[in-house]
Amino acid sequence: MIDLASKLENISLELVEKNKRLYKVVVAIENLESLLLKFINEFGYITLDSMNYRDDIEDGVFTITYCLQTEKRDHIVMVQTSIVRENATLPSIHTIWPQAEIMEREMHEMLGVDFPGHPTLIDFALEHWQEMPPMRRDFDTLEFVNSLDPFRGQRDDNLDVKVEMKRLRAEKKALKLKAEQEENSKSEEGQEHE
Amino acid sequence: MNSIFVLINLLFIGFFYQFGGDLHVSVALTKEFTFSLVQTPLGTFFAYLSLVSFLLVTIAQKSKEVSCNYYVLQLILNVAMFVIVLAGDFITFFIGWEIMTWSSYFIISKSQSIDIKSLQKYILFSLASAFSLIAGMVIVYSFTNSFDFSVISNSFGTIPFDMKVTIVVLFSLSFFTKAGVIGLHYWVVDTYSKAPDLFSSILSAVMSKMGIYGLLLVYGKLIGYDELRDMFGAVLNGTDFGYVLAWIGVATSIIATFKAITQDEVKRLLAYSSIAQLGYIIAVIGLGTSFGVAGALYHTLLHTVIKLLLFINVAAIVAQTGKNKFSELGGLIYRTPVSFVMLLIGIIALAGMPPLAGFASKFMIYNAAVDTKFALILVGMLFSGAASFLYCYKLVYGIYLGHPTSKELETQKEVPVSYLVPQVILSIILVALGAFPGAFIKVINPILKEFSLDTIAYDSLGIMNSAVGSFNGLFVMSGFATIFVVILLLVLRLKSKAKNNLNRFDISYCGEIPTEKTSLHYGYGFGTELYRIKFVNAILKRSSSHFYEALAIQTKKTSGLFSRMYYGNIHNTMIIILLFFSALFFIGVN
Amino acid sequence: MEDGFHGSALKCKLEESGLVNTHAIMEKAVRWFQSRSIFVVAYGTGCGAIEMPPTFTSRYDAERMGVVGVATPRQADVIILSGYLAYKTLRRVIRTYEQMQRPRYVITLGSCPINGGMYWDSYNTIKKLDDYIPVDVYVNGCMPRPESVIEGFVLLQERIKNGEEAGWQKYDSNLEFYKENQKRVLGGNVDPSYESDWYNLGDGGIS
Amino acid sequence: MILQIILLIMLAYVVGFIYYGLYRNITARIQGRYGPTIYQSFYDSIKLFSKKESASFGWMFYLGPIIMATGSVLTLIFVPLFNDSDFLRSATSQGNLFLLLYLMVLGPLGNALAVGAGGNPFGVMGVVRGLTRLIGLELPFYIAVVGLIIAANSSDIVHIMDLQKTTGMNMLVHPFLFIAAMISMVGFFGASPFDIPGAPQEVYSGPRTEFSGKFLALLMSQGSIFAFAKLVLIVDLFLGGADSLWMLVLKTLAIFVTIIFIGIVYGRYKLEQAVDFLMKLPMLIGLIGLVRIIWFG
Repeated sequence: MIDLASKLENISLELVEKNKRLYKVVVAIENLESLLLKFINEFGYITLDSMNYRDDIEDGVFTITYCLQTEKRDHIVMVQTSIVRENATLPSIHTIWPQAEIMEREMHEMLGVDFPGHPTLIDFALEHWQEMPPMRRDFDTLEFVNSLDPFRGQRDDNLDVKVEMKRLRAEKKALKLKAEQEENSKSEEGQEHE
Repeated sequence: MNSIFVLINLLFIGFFYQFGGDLHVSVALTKEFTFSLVQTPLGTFFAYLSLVSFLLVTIAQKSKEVSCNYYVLQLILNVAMFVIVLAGDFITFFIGWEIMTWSSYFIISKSQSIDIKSLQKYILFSLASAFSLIAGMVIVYSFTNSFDFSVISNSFGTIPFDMKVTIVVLFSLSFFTKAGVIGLHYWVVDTYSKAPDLFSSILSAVMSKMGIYGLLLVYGKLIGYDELRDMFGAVLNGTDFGYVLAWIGVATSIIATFKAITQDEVKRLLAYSSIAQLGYIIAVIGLGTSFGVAGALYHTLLHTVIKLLLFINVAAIVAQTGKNKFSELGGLIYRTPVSFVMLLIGIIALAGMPPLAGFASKFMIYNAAVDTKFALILVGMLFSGAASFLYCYKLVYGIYLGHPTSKELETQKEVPVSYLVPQVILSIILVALGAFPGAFIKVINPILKEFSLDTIAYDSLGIMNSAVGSFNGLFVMSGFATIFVVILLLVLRLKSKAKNNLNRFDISYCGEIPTEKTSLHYGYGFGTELYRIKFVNAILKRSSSHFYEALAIQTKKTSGLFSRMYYGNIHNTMIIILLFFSALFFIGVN
Repeated sequence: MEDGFHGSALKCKLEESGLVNTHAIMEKAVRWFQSRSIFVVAYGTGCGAIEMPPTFTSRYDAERMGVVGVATPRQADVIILSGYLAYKTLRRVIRTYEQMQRPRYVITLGSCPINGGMYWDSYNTIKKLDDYIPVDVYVNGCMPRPESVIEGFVLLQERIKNGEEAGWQKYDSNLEFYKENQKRVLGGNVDPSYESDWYNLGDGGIS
Repeated sequence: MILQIILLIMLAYVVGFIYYGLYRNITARIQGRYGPTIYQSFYDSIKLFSKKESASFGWMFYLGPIIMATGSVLTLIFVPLFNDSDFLRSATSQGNLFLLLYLMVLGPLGNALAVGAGGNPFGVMGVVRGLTRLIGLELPFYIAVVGLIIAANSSDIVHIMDLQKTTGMNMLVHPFLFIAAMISMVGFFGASPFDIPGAPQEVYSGPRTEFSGKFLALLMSQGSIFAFAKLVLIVDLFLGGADSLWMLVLKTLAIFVTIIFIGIVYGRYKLEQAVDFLMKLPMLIGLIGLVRIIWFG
């Protein structure tokens, strides 16, 4: 197993060993590309599994995670970096991994991240999307949906669920009480007979 | 200017019609050689064929400005062909042949798209055919001491057998080259496709028929089919000679048909199809039965008419749009409807579909194959006929149907009238001959008499008779028209109204919306399926060009050998010459 | 074509005689034939697509009621929409629907076309299909079994037989409404519907 | 004669449609289904005729199906129906077998023009597949027909039918030719494994892609008429014609059911596979029969 800690001290990053096979590296955006290249060339993490993104609206950043794997699929490293949300841009890595092209396309569409030098930043899953990118957390999906395509109106025999529940519970209670009273009255009668 | 030459052509035809009868001119050039024109039924038929074709093409040339000397050359060519088909002896024939070669050479060299390589091809093959022709002439003369056709045909039997064979082979080679039999067709395609657009029609329709005329002349009149039967044995009900020739013709037509389907250039496709159609003629020309000759003559006529029509039509389109590839054309049907209908009539006749004339000639050819029991030949001809539907459809689809492949095609006007007039005339001929196929039998019978073959029975205009069956063209035509009209009326009567003339992008395209950028025209990929079929691919990937290139290289080497003799020192040359002459001397002595 | 011809000739004769109202009879007969032969173009949107193969093949043989699948919308009478529709899909569906020839009907499977189903708050799917194209028969359930799909077909056949007002007539009568909704949800990029001039009037033309 | 022709057309229309209903039924039963009623094709065609509208892309598109219908009706007229009866014989005697061979291709070519005018690339692909398949498909059929013509030394169908009275059915006299012809008949009826042109999984129902309403109905009707004509032709050429209507129906049904049973059990060939196959085995069988006729007949 490669001893990452010793090899990477010259780059400013924090290294977390989740377990023997899974590492997590948090790196600044400036050192990202060099680090990725280092991982490919020196440590043999040749495959890009996925690019995952998270919207940390509290810190005002997007957190992007590149999952790399070795050739034998036995070691995984998660290279994590974060960028500011306002007109966020990431370096495009489709030159390193061709499969990154479509992942970046998706991220551009869903998160609004810009990739300078990316060949095809066109529509991915949505068509003619005018609004804010839908995966941002400040995008109010419910409001958007209701404004675009409001709910179907109620049926005429529609009933309010809460009221109905209350009513049903009350009825049950009443029945219970009745039953108990009858019980009591029976027992009393029995006692009288004795 | 154009009108002048149209007038000249008209006068030419008029004079020939007036003073034709039995023309017999004979001018003594020397005491040996005479220049003689003798009018025979065969010659008259071909003469009218070429004269009318030239007239129509000259009419079509009105809206396409060509220089005066072009017209003059064309006129010279016209006269040359006239001389060829009416020649009474080989000298006249050969003079006409040479004039034809050279004048056509100069006309072709006037084209913009021509390159030196194809010009060289053309002239080399023409010269080769001329040389083999003159060799045959000389051999014949050496035995019969005359160039006169009548004398030769009488005294041909006296020639020894091997010389007969040599003569037949030499003449056949010469005329096959002109007609473009497969293997000798190397010059045809380039020349047809690169010649001036309207002159291609002359090349395909008339000049190739000169080869057919030569074959008929040699086989039918000079040698005689009975003589051929005696020379070579008989197989089934036909002659060996006819059988070999039939296989040559069938191979030509099948190979050329498949080559035609895969062409992308319009005129190349037409060139290959013309080779294929001539293959039909050559297949039956050697059978020596009256139906063989009749079918050959009928197909000659129809192929002339059809190819004139198609080439003029294509020339008009090329002149109008400036494009000559199927991958660049398309969707012109609603811009140039008249041309579309003309081309449609042309290809229906070319495919040999019944209501039009094309079927009659095919029917005669098939019958010729049937009553000689050449079954495989017949199968081959039917097969290439079935394959020819593909290039017929490609021709009409690639140009007129489908979608326009470029913006300027969408704003096309109808082609000029001067192009349409000849097309209309020719299509009327096709329809009329389709309704009255028997009309041509009257023309054929005298020619058959001239070949001393028994004539074909003639009932009425509509009926085409043969030994193994007959059909009534008039009935088919009228039946087709009636049923068509009835069904059309029924369909028009129906309640469900047709949403006419939808937007051309409103096609069911899997829910997507095609735009101008979407490539919807299937003109380019058309016919590439054939490459995936093993048998067809085996035909398509072969080409005669390899053979001829190798031949050219060998010729260069040998000539280099000879030249080295002279560039070396003088003594060796002298010694070699001395040895050569001494060798000749000894041969002469013994 | 013979029957068409003879039928119409007979009709004229009877009309002249005025004995019977042949028009109504003809209409009734035609409706019956239409109900007996239904060509379906199955547009597999969402999960319901998997329910269609068993409906049309050996297990639940829909062909025994004259319900046959065809490949192109031109030949089809009915389009089946099986499940939720993303906006991207809706565009294609509208196009396919407008390419079908009248009379034309729509059958939807599942609850998603009714009220969005489990995707009711997705940024990418529609809730109410009948805002955009008229729906004739809803087969609800998530997903409906082939039996219920066939029941939907039977219901549609009944309606055709009785000549009730169908969706395509609604679509023609209030085209404005449908086109407005389509334009709203498709963000102004409504594709050309080649059968109404609505889109040629400026807003949201051929994009 | 006109009356006879109309009668003939209606007969072909009805019988053809019932055969197609039978075809769908038998297919369903073999697949373990119940299948539609035997009149399903009538329902379909009437429904399509009574559609409110049918899309058209201009006059060539409009005329194409009509040309196709004309071609098949004309084919039907030139096929003699019965042995030595003068039913339509005056019309039939105007043509011959070669004419018939070309008439059979006239309709498809006319329809191909309409498909091209429609401008749907899938349709044109279907047409090209059809025409390319024709190269292979016609070959065994032509060989068989040529063999019969050479054997009878006549291209007159009536003459070929009369000969069979003395020699017996051609199907028994020239079995090789019959097999070759039947193999290409399977393709002519669009049955597997030769159903390449209209393959819905590949080319979107091929040449019929753009046809709707009455045009589609017209195509279906002429298809049934044409199918009947082809069946009768096979019966005339190989099964010695028919003396009565029942005999005709019986014989045509036999041929038709055979073709169904051949077609139902096969998958679809690719285009090149189909043509290759047709150029090998069926052609070989046909050639054997042909050689038998020429040199040993």
